[in-house]
Amino acid sequence: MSLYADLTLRRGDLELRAALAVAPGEVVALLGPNGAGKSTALQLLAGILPLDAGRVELDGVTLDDPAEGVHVRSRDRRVGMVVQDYLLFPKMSVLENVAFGLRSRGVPRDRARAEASEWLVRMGLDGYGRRRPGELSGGQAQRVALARALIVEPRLLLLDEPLAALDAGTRPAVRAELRRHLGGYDGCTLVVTHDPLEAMVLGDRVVVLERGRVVQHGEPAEVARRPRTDYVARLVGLNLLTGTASGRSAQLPSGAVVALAHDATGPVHIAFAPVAVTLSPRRPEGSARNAWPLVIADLEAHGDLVRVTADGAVPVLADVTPLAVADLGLEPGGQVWASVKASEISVYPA
Amino acid sequence: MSLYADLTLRRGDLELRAALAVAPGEVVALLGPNGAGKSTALQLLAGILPLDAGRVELDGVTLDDPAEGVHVRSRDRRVGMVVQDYLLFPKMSVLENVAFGLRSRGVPRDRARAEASEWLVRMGLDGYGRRRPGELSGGQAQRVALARALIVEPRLLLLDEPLAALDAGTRPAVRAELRRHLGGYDGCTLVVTHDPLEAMVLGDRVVVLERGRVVQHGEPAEVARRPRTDYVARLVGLNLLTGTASGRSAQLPSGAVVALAHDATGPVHIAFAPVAVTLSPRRPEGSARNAWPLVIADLEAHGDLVRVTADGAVPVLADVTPLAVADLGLEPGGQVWASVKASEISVYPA
Amino acid sequence: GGDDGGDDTAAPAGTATTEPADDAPSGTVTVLAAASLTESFETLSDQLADQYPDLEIVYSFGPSSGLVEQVLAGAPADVLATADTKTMDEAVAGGVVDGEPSVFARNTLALAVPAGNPGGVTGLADLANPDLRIAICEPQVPCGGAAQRLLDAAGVTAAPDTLTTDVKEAASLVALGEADAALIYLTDAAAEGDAVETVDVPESDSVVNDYPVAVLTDAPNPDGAQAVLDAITGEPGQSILGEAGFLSP
Amino acid sequence: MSRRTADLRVPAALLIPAALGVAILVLPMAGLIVRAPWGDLSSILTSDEVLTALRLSLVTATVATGVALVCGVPVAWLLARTALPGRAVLRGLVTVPLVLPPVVGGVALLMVFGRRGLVGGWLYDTFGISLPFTTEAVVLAQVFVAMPFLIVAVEGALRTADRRYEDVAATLGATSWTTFRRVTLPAVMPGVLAGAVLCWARALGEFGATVTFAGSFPGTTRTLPLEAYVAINAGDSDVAIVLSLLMIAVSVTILIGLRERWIGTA
Amino acid sequence: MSRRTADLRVPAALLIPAALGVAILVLPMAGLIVRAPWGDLSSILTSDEVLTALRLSLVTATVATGVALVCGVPVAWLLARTALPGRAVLRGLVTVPLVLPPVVGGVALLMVFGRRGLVGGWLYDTFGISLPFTTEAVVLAQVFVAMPFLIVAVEGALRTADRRYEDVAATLGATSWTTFRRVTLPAVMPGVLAGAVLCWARALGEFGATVTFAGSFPGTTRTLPLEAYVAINAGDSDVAIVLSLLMIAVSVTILIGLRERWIGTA
Ligand SMILES: Nc1ncnc2c1ncn2[C@@H]1O[C@H](COP(=O)(O)OP(=O)(O)OP(=O)(O)O)[C@@H](O)[C@H]1O
Ligand SMILES: Nc1ncnc2c1ncn2[C@@H]1O[C@H](COP(=O)(O)OP(=O)(O)OP(=O)(O)O)[C@@H](O)[C@H]1O
Ligand code: MOO
Ligand SMILES: [Mg+2]
Ligand SMILES: [Mg+2]
Repeated sequence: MSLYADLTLRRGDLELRAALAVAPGEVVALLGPNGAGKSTALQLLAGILPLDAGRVELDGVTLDDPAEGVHVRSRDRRVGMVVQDYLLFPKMSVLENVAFGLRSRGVPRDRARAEASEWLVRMGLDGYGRRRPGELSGGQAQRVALARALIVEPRLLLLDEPLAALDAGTRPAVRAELRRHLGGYDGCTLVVTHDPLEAMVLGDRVVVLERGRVVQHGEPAEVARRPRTDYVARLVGLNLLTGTASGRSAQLPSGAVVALAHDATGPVHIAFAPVAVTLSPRRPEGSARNAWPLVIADLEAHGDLVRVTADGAVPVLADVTPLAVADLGLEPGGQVWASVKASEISVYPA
Repeated sequence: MSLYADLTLRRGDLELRAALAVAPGEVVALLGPNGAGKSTALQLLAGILPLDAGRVELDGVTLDDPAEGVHVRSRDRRVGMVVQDYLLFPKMSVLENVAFGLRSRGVPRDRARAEASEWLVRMGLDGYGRRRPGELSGGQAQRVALARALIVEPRLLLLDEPLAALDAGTRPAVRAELRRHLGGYDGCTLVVTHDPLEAMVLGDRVVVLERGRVVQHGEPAEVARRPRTDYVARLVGLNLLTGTASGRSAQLPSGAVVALAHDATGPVHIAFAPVAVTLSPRRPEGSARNAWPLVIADLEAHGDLVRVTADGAVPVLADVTPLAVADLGLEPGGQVWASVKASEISVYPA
Repeated sequence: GGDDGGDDTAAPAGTATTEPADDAPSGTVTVLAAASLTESFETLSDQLADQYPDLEIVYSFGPSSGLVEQVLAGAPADVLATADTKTMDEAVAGGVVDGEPSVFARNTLALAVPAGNPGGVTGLADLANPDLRIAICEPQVPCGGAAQRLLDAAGVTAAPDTLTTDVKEAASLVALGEADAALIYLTDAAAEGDAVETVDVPESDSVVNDYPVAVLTDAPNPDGAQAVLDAITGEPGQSILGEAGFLSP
Repeated sequence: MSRRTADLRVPAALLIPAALGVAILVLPMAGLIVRAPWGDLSSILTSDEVLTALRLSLVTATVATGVALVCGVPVAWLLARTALPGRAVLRGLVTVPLVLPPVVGGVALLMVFGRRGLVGGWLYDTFGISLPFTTEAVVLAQVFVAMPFLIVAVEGALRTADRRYEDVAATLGATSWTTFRRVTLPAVMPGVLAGAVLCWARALGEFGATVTFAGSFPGTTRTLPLEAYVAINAGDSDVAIVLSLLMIAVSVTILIGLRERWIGTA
Repeated sequence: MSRRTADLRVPAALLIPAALGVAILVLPMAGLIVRAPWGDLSSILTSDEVLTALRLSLVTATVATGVALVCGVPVAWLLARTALPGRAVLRGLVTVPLVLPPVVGGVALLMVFGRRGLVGGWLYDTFGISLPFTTEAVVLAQVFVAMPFLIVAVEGALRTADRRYEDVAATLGATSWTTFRRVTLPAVMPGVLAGAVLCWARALGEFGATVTFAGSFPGTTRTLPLEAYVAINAGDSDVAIVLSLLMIAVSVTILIGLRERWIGTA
């Protein structure tokens, strides 16, 4: 493990207590709702904020250890940071921006500029050196910010919502480009985002932070398939229930019982996709062993389907066709039965 | 038609020239990229900015007509406005915020407050009257802002990105609620957004603004199915080509020819979904009559599929399974043939 | 009574606060006086307090020429006492003086040095020494005019470092030790006490300033003004001024 | 504020001139403290003249601040919110007293409000009112000198306040007066308070314009700064020092009270 | 700025007091203009005394502004960027001269830098240097009075500047001095310029501290405001008016030059 960090900090209403580890060449996506402490964690790693307690170690070198009185200053850490709005120095040219890190480390002006020029070429920005940051597009600015961070050969690259400032149109292209650049980088990378797609696309691994704690981590697909919190479930568009399993069924706190396809014991998460839910006007008589009476709370267009929000002992989201809405006469306040085949349900320990 | 507006304004680098019409009870979604002039259009309708030329008419009353020297002031128009961050007056209580419009129109304090209380009840905010705006959640703040705008019985409701300030988690719920409230409102409503889903969910009709001009308008599904500009196509996730049709084929500016399922003549748009594209290592021999050799520019995870960006005479986006990626050995820079069945292609006049 | 000026904006400083008795003057009398009269006049009002219990004397001291400017601009004062006749003549010419001004005192200059005479000043000739810090009054104010005449009489071209707008400024510079020497009135040198010593200047008797005093045309309290003027020109004024080092007129 | 900066080391290239700057500004006050006659302090502070001057200073500075609030806030609003032609010139003009020598200001006041002045002459001839050398003149001089501080602070606050709240109020039918009173003013209140405090402190310290326009009469126009000046010239440096310290104490207390609500951030 | 407000009607409740406020501030200047001896203008303006005073004023104000820039910008940085204990007190102290009567400031300067002062005594005994009555004393008095204007403007600019640029510079290995010089300073340059202009204008108008601490001698210490004061006391009101107008002209030109870059917005 090349970055190992155990971060403890109390700031305002935030109580951060999170451990992070990133291997060389690995990209970890840090996902979480507003105010979870993502940016704070990055500021701690960059040395901009001091830790209350814990430890930060990069490539075997201790950067922070309040107990031992160790605090390596930002400028002596080998970290690079790129933030949402890139923060290119507005009064410097693009070339000067990229050369800034080398100049700050005492590299002579000409050599720093030559090296910065090379980086601009590498980033596909040949000829942009003389522009001011204000004259760049979002994607170009991002590449300049990356070049500025990477030129000092950081061992740890910190990206704080690097795409949030871009509009929906240019975002996919810039995201693809960022992924390409990160692919060629052999240091540790942490990308903060609250966009699940971004986390999936950019991250080799995902860490989910909520209210200062790591609530879930793992491979992107794994996290998407087996959400452990309502926040993650909402993000990936799954129904998530929590209950206590025993054999082929699980009991929810509301008392409702969910039939399972496989044996399970103890506290479990139960997840299923909205498309796996079938709605019917009466108790279904088919093979679906899970059927619950519910009240429709809301209907909303969702791509080609209609997403139905229904409340009851087992609140569910269901995606059905507009035809089904008309056939069943679904409307808010109406009664409906929802059924899910046990085989469509994924169960995993809570 | 209850709102009729022909807006002409030059402001900074924006040249706005757009006509809008909204029927009573109708919700029109104004969609467009950053800087298209959406907020400007709303400010013109609200009377906050004066028109350079054109006309605004609401329920048969002329609100603006620079040629005739007519300009009804904001406060004398019957418009309500709700913006992205709601702008609830921070030093007033929720009740005072809602009562503000009535008080401004000279309604006695007690009656204004009583009516405001009723509105709070109607909005499901009974008991929240004494709170300060800072103590509300996003959804609650939105409802207060709506109540504040609706209490003065506006004939025209202007919503400027009413959901943009909410995080991904709470957004769907607040959106659903907004739709419900708009359903019961019989004035004209304009909702600005640059989120396509929002436009589809909230709008009875969609108007797309780009660089100050209306580039497309129609029913949400129609706009989604038949995009007329790259911006709209990207938004709804379709491939969009423009060419000149003659009989069952169309020629693109690049010289490439696209086979069509039906006869067409003259300038046309050609749209097809990324899932309709099949990739193969060699020229396909099947029934697909459209096959083009391309170079892969990018691969990106896209839900359960992988989105392939390929360049050539006919640049396309294709969605394929991860299995296909492995089988075909797709990688950036590699050569590939893309094919689309003519029946999957939708053609409509440009 | 400190008048708040709110009830009679034309003459706030001179408003009578009690009904005048048949003979004794009462109310407030505002006196504009040359800075060099500060100590003497304050002693005078202390002594008059017994004689006229209902009379309050309020002073505004400053450079004579500045005081005349104030009167011309409408300052609501009763009595004007300047440090030379030239400045008083301007007031007369401006038509603000009631009757003929009368000279009530005369003053001579002294060469003042800080205690211990750190500059080693021995006579007027030292005022030409550019290495010494020297303060002299502005030529337009009475003490400056007097200083100029004295220097001319002695044939000395002074090298002053600062020209003060009134004599008290020069005196306090010497008292603070910031000036090595200054030409100020003998009375001011005496008033500074131990902080200031004087160096004998034989020529000093040749230059004498006459101090005129007059009641003002617009005096809000003419009776009080006349009483104060009488006290200045007669007793106890003359003995107080004499003690302070002024010469009789 | 609550942000903690990890890297607290200050570069010498900044620290040395900063120390020099602080020394120039703070040493003179230290000098006064060292030289102060601590033994006689209370007797000087409770002497009649000082108490009279203190009372006069407090009253006039407070009235002047009131006038400045009533007149200055609307001026700031005019500068920040309307599209007056010649607004830049007006801004320049109303802030001239910030940089004008107060003595010159006093002369200018005499020219206009003096008994022979443009406005004062008319007042005198018509109503027999003469402003100079009255307590009202002290207030006027203080308003002239101190109101620009308030205007600058309030205009700054108005410029940083979010105008969209005012647009919303307009769509809700509010007149511009209602909008000002119920929306704008509450939003810029911190700036108004900061400006009022500065204005008050500046009025309290006003000397040059007062002495020229209002003269120096005990009880009527001789405020604390004038009393201090008299004491200096009378060679009463003890009294002068005590009075100076009194004014510094009041000013520092007030400026520190302003804390982060300072003009700069307003 | 380029925003056009549709509703330009100004409520009378604001307009009337605003007009009164503008009148109080602007009329005195108008009075000077009306009373000015336009016929003798050029002869007065080109007289030796006036030219000497003008030259001295321009030189000292410019040097004082230079000193204030070198010392004041670091002080502002210290106040805005470091977590100094007692920062609020320091801010209060360094801004006291804004509200302190300048005459009192002059006395305080004498107490410290005078020949018998705390620092001045040592300077005199050791090096034979005596500050009062020299042109250097004029500069020192001007720095004392005018530097706080610069500090306030620059601190305001620093507080509104985005500190994250500095964080980025730190992660790139820049020392705090490099960060200050290459990132912070260019970002707050408009604020620094605005502050310098204000400081210059205030130094140009400085009177009280100068006359008390530096005295008044033609060519050495008698700046334009002192010349004006002498003219007032000598009853030379024509000269006084011309000098006042000269100072107002310079100040207004400069303040209008500041335009929208005014302290309030910095
Ligand atoms: N300077 C500060 N002082 C006190 N509290 C702060 C400060 N900065 C942030 N916080 C608190 O820390 C919490 C976490 O902030 P942080 O910026 O790390 O969140 P985040 O996860 O990056 O959120 P977002 O997605 O909105 O960027 C917030 O709730 C905020 O209240
Ligand atoms: N006050 C102004 N002065 C000059 N130009 C302006 C002003 N406000 C906006 N503009 C210009 O008008 C254009 C349209 O702005 P507008 O706010 O209407 O866009 P929008 O469609 O609402 O964009 P967004 O999605 O970012 O909110 C922008 O490109 C901007 O440059
Ligand atoms: O009028 Mo004076 O007493 O010479 O300064
Ligand atoms: Mg963040
Ligand atoms: Mg907008």
